[in-house]
Amino acid sequence: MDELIFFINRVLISGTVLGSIYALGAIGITLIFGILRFAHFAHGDMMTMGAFIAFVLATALAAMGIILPLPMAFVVLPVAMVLTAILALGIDKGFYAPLRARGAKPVTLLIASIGVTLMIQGLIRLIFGSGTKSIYVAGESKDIFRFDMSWAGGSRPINITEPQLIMFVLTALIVVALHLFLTRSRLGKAMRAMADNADLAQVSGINTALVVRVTWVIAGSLACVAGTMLALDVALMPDLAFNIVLPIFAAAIVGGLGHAYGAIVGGFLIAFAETLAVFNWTAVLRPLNAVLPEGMALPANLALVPTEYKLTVAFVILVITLLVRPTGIFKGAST
Amino acid sequence: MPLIELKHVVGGYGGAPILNGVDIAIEKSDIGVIVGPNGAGKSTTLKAIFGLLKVTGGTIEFGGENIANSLPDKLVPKGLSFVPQEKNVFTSLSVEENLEMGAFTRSDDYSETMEWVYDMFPVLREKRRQPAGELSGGQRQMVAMGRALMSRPSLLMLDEPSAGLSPRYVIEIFETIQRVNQEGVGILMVEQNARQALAFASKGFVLAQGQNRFTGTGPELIADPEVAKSFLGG
Amino acid sequence: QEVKIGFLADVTGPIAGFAPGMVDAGNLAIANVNDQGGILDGQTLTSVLADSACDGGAAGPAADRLVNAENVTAIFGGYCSGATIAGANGSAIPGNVVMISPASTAPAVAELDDNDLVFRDVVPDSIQGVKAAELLLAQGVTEVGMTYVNNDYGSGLAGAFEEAFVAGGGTVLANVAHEDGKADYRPEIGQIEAAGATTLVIYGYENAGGGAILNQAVEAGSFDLFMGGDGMAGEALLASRNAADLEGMILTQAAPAEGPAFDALSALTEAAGQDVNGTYVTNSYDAVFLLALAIEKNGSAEREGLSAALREIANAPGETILPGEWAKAKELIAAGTDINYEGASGAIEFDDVGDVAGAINYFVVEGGAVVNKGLIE
Amino acid sequence: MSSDLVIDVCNVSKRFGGLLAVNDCSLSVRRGSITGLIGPNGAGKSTLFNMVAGNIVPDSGQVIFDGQDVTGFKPHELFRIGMLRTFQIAHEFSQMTALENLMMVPGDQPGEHLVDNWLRPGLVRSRETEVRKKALDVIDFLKLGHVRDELAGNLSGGQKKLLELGRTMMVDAKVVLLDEVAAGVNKTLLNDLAGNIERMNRELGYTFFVIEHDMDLIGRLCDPVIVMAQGEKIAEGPMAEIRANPAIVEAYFGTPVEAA
Amino acid sequence: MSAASAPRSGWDSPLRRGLLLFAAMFVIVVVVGLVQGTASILLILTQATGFALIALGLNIQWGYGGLFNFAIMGFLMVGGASTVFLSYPVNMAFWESDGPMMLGRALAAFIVGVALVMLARRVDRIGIRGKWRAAVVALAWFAAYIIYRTQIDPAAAYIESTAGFVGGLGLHPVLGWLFGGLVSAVIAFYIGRISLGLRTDYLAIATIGISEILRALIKNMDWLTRGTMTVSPMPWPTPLPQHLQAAGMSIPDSFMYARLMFLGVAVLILVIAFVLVQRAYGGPWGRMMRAIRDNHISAASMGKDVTGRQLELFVFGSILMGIGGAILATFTQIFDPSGYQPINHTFMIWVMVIVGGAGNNWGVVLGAFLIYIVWVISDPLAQLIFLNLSQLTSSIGWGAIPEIDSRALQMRVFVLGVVITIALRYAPRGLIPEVVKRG
Ligand SMILES: Nc1ncnc2c1ncn2[C@@H]1O[C@H](COP(=O)(O)OP(=O)(O)OP(=O)(O)O)[C@@H](O)[C@H]1O
Ligand SMILES: Nc1ncnc2c1ncn2[C@@H]1O[C@H](COP(=O)(O)OP(=O)(O)OP(=O)(O)O)[C@@H](O)[C@H]1O
Ligand SMILES: [Mg+2]
Ligand SMILES: [Mg+2]
Repeated sequence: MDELIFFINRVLISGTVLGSIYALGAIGITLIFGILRFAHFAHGDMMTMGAFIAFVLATALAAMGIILPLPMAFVVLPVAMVLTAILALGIDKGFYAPLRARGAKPVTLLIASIGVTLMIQGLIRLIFGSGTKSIYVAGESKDIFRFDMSWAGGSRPINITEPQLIMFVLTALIVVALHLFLTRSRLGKAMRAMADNADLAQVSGINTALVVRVTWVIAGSLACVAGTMLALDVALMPDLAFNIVLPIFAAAIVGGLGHAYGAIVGGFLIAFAETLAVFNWTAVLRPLNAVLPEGMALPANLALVPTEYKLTVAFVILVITLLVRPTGIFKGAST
Repeated sequence: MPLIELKHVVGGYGGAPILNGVDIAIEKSDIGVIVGPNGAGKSTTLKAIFGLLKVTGGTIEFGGENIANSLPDKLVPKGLSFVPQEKNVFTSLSVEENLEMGAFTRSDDYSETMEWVYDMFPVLREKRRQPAGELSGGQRQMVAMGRALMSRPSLLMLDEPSAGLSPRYVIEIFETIQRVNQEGVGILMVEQNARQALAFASKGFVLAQGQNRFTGTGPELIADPEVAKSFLGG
Repeated sequence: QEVKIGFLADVTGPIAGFAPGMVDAGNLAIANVNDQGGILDGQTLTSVLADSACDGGAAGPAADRLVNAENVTAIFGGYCSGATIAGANGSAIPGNVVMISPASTAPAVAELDDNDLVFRDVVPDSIQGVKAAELLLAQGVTEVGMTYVNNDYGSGLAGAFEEAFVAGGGTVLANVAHEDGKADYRPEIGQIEAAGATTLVIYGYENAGGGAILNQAVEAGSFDLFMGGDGMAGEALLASRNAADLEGMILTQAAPAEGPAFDALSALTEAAGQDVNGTYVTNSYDAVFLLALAIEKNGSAEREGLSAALREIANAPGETILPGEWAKAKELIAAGTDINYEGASGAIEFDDVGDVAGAINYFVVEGGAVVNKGLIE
Repeated sequence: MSSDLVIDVCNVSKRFGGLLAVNDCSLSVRRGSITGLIGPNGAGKSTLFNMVAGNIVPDSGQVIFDGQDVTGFKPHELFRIGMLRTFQIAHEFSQMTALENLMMVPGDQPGEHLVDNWLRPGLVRSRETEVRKKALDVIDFLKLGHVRDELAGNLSGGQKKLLELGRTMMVDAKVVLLDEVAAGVNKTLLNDLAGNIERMNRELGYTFFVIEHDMDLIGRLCDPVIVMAQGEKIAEGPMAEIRANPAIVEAYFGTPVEAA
Repeated sequence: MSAASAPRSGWDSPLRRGLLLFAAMFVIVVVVGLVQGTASILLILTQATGFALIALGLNIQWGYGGLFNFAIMGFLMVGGASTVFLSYPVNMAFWESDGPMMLGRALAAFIVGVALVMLARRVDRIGIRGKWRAAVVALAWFAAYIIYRTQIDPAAAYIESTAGFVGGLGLHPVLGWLFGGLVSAVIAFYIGRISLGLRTDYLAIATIGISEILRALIKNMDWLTRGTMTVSPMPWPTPLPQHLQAAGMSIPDSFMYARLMFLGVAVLILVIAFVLVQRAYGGPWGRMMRAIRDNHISAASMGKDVTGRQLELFVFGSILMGIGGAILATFTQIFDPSGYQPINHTFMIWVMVIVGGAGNNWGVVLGAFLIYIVWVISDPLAQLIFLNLSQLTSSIGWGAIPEIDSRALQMRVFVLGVVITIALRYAPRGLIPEVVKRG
């Protein structure tokens, strides 16, 4: 039983947490790619920016003496999302829109987004310094729920933290909401239409500028959610999401660029693959030691890949996916 | 007063002008056809009307108002619609969603219009749930036209609607265009299948090097030996 | 008139998280010098900062600016070993400039062909790891899981620890490298858990991967004892964590971290609003103070002779000088008395290759505070 | 008499997802002929061309070119043994000028090898002059002189088609596959083109394999004409014979066409 | 006809624009030289030359071929590691130990593994096809991986504990550079074989992934590269300042002449590469490459071997990257795998190429020098600006900016970002854009 609990703690829960973060980030990347046709490299830093905005708001609320049962950063999330979305719109207007207007190639936009990455990182470090912070303000602490499993014969509990629970629920809600928006609402359909054929969308009288704005609003606010959740789960630092932007891209591509659902599937796929690749199978197979003959005991570490190479797992999957099914799991948008 | 009137339109893509004074006038009951050699500026004329390139001279009046250099999302609600020559359907959207996109600028209930379009193209009703990318060339052309009609335009512009279609579809498409026209929609189209198109055109315009060469009814132009020789292939 | 000390600091890049604290500590030493009468005959000591970005390629131009453009007398830095070595080879050694690194723990630094110009006042990894292993064994812990940050600091410490621990009869059940800056370390922790370890040794940085691992290990709830190196020690350890979760955690750090020298610096940092327990803060202060003393001793802002002067003021015998005691030191030097600087990071006696030996202290988290338990015997 | 057949397609099939685009289709093209290929939209004509020209590998069946089994050959390998094609949707090099679009076609240019550019510049230059002269001739013939230095991406739809055709004139190919060159080309110019195709066929011995919806053009140029529908060949013969077949007329022409 | 063929003048004339920009850059170099001293500017120029070579490599791949190579960092590391292997002094401790033999066994295991995979791929000959064949191949890969690891793991552990690492061969550094190019070429060949079939943006992400994999390998193969322990000092091809000093030269002069000599060698290599690249690009080879970049389907039908040619480009460009990486590592005298970051070693190169003008070799060289110099002087510049800003804030009573030094340096990153976005905004096709060949 302990082996099962271990598996749940180490694979199911860990994988879901990481998958939710990847998925939320990848949705934004995939939408921007589908509609604006470029790989938005600054997305990771948009996530970080969102987390810092939530941090500032939470600190401000806490300073006013407001105490709530939920983490403050989560409570202020709606406002933080709005602010991040506004900043995302500003970034587009300031840096990407002029390039698009001049018919720049996608790679030029990609490089511009690297410029934006550097600017955001510089500014965040400038304002907040480069150290790690806790997003739990005013003496809040992370609640850890330990589900006792002794009734099932387990000696260890199943562990889950409050932000993780919030994150699962939030991710599920967002996925459903996004699905409904894209398939039911007129604007959502217009987004898909524009992703399909921007010129024709314009000719049809679709307000393409509006669609672009909506895209940034969605991408920006989801980035804020992802960043804040990540900060709640781990810690708040200036390179919070920059370090995971590559796996997020991998998730978006594995899912099929331009596909919102693909991004979600890709996110979970990459997350679980990473988790499983470095998972030590001895932990669940240890009962076998009882049946195995003497001298053939399982080695202490039966992981497929040493942890130093964990990051590469996402990329190996990516490369294999690209070779076997180049358009991703869902058929990706074509350029 | 004509439905649309181009007076000496000059325009281009940023360099030297491609259009050097084009005059076109269409009534609501008209089917206007523009013909001319390759590179004459026919497609450019349609794009100029639809605000897709910069008009630097002349006027484009639609319903008495100068619409030169307005963008499509302003023009569509005014009653203009455009079917480009290629890539004219949203391939990943279903037929019905394609039609909805045509009605994007409308805020009223458009289900009646959709019925009207389905009545005009019954095949589309059968395939309403299918992605448009899976349709044959002719069916796609119908989707494209249906999408353009969803905004209930008073003027429908088509760029080479028959190009690449097999003879049977060419006939069908031309019949459809006439039918749409009878429903009270003015038509302005560019065609290289000139003889067939001019045969039912109430207005014909021959363009060369960005200028009008000949203007008349369709049958008049076909009958003109000079037009026939230089532009209709003898 | 000014005497310049170059700060070759990895302010951007992978260790941007704690480099600023080190720069500040260095600047505090400079402020102390200037507040107490300045250097040489009333000149001001100033710092010139250059960013080496924790990268040999970036350290080259940065060090060169200090050596050739700013004409500094000596260099404090670099922090990352790669930056230190590149700066030393490219500019400092050929330019005859003394460098003291407060943080480069890689063995390669000792191997530099440096004309006795490159020093460090940080205890090499080997000693701390060995002492930590002995401490655990003495407490009856014989099985541990371990994770280290995958750089020269972490792998050096972990290697020394493992060797000593195994030699003393212990078992390292799992030894897992981690990269800084990742979002999630649960797989790494899982590997260690799976090996059956209930004691977790973390050789990383509190404000980077090491801290995140500690948090997630606490969440996992399967360890009953934690141990960390100097990278984990510091006020911040408890600032953002629930002390009850860490009850009993052991931290090792180069001695003294107590005693008069440490207290002297504590008072100074407190007054300046800095954290004496920050990563390499004591080493940084000491390094700059040492350079100032050496310049004073050398009697001019020249580079020539500085390394010999440095050995004289740092190594015994001599009258003891503590952090901040500039005026006193100045007087003694003027009087021709030999002095011996005792740093907050240790006694600081440079050996042949310019390294310091050091004793190791340990600390335990007890009742919500970090309690100093003194030297590891 | 296989040596008489320059293209021999045996039982090829191609499936796209659920759709059988080409279904066990066999047909052949005689050396020196201008063979027409007609059929309703979506009949699988372009797909068949793609398989012959190596752009798509057939799921099953074989393509024989000039007596050699070329199934699975890459397009550039087929080009080298004398097969040339045009695309239904013009595939110009949009960021290169019209002239460059033509100059890049000939395959035997020493300058296309890295080392020759470095070591034998003289040879490269002299060949380059020849290629350029030829390209200018073709441009003049197609009446594209005024857009010679324009980026091909900025040409009008018809001009791109002409450029597509022009590329086939840059080299001496055994077989030229034309996929709807006439669509969008002005009829007057088309007459000249047709004349030229006839001339190349007669005087230079080119074989043409032509997909076309313009019945006047097919009627003027092609013999025999092959009819495809739903991925299969359903008829072959001279145009007059095809026109007399009521089933084809119903399916393809819709209404009887007036005599050309 | 459009403006494209209208006569060009002033800012629009590529030639005049290029000359102006190069003149401006010359002025910047002189000013930096005056402010920071000759020795410093020589050092900056030498490193910039290395980067220019790398940027030229990327220009071949992206500017000519439209290939999104984001594995530049990987090739720089490969170049650096290769030159370590060839030119670092011989490590006798390794050669006298069992290490070579154990490595030999690992090599044998590797070959066995390769053979196993090759055999597995042929099982269709004995009637195992489709999914089953794929399964057998996957199994063979797995077995090969296990076999190799059973040999390499102990060998690595042994070497690391006895000799540290394998050391070098002690050959001349220039040979090391060429070897860096060669190894890069081989690796590029295989990367290209695997991934060049991918569509553009996919290729970008795949190559980012591959470079991360390369980095993880080089950083963790301590037995070969010393991993995080770094290798130094790397020998120079020309005398070091110390050598000149030993011969009696003054310290400032020794810096200047030593760097001048190194710069000379580096510039020579850059010039050779530039001439070769420029000549090829101007000829039919370049035209063919542009055609492939533009529309590869059409190019294939016009007889161009698209995959072969793209592989050629990829390898050619990667050679320059490998050599450039080797030169940089040699110049800084240290090979430090931890120092390689995608931002500094991949994206910065892209910035150089895009800002300079993809497809234009002059533009790319200009971009490399410009961006590198901006990057270097952004350090003191940011501090200067901040110091003044801080004085301003304290003079108006807001107090000085806290942690000013280190915060100012964060602005370096910001400054680079600003330069990129501004340059792109006002010259989206680069400072000296690709010239369309007319006439
Ligand atoms: N790449 C593809 N993927 C999926 N379906 C395809 C693809 N290419 C063609 N098809 C389908 O295969 C069928 C045959 O297409 P093909 O282009 O060969 O027709 P065609 O005879 O050339 O028609 P047209 O005269 O309209 O050009 C069509 O139904 C088309 O939608
Ligand atoms: N985007 C563009 N930029 C610059 N010039 C263009 C552009 N599009 C078209 N042109 C030029 O404008 C001229 C007219 O083009 P247009 O597309 O209007 O011709 P057309 O009459 O529709 O011809 P066709 O029958 O061949 O389609 C051509 O010479 C073409 O080269
Ligand atoms: Mg046109
Ligand atoms: Mg076709």
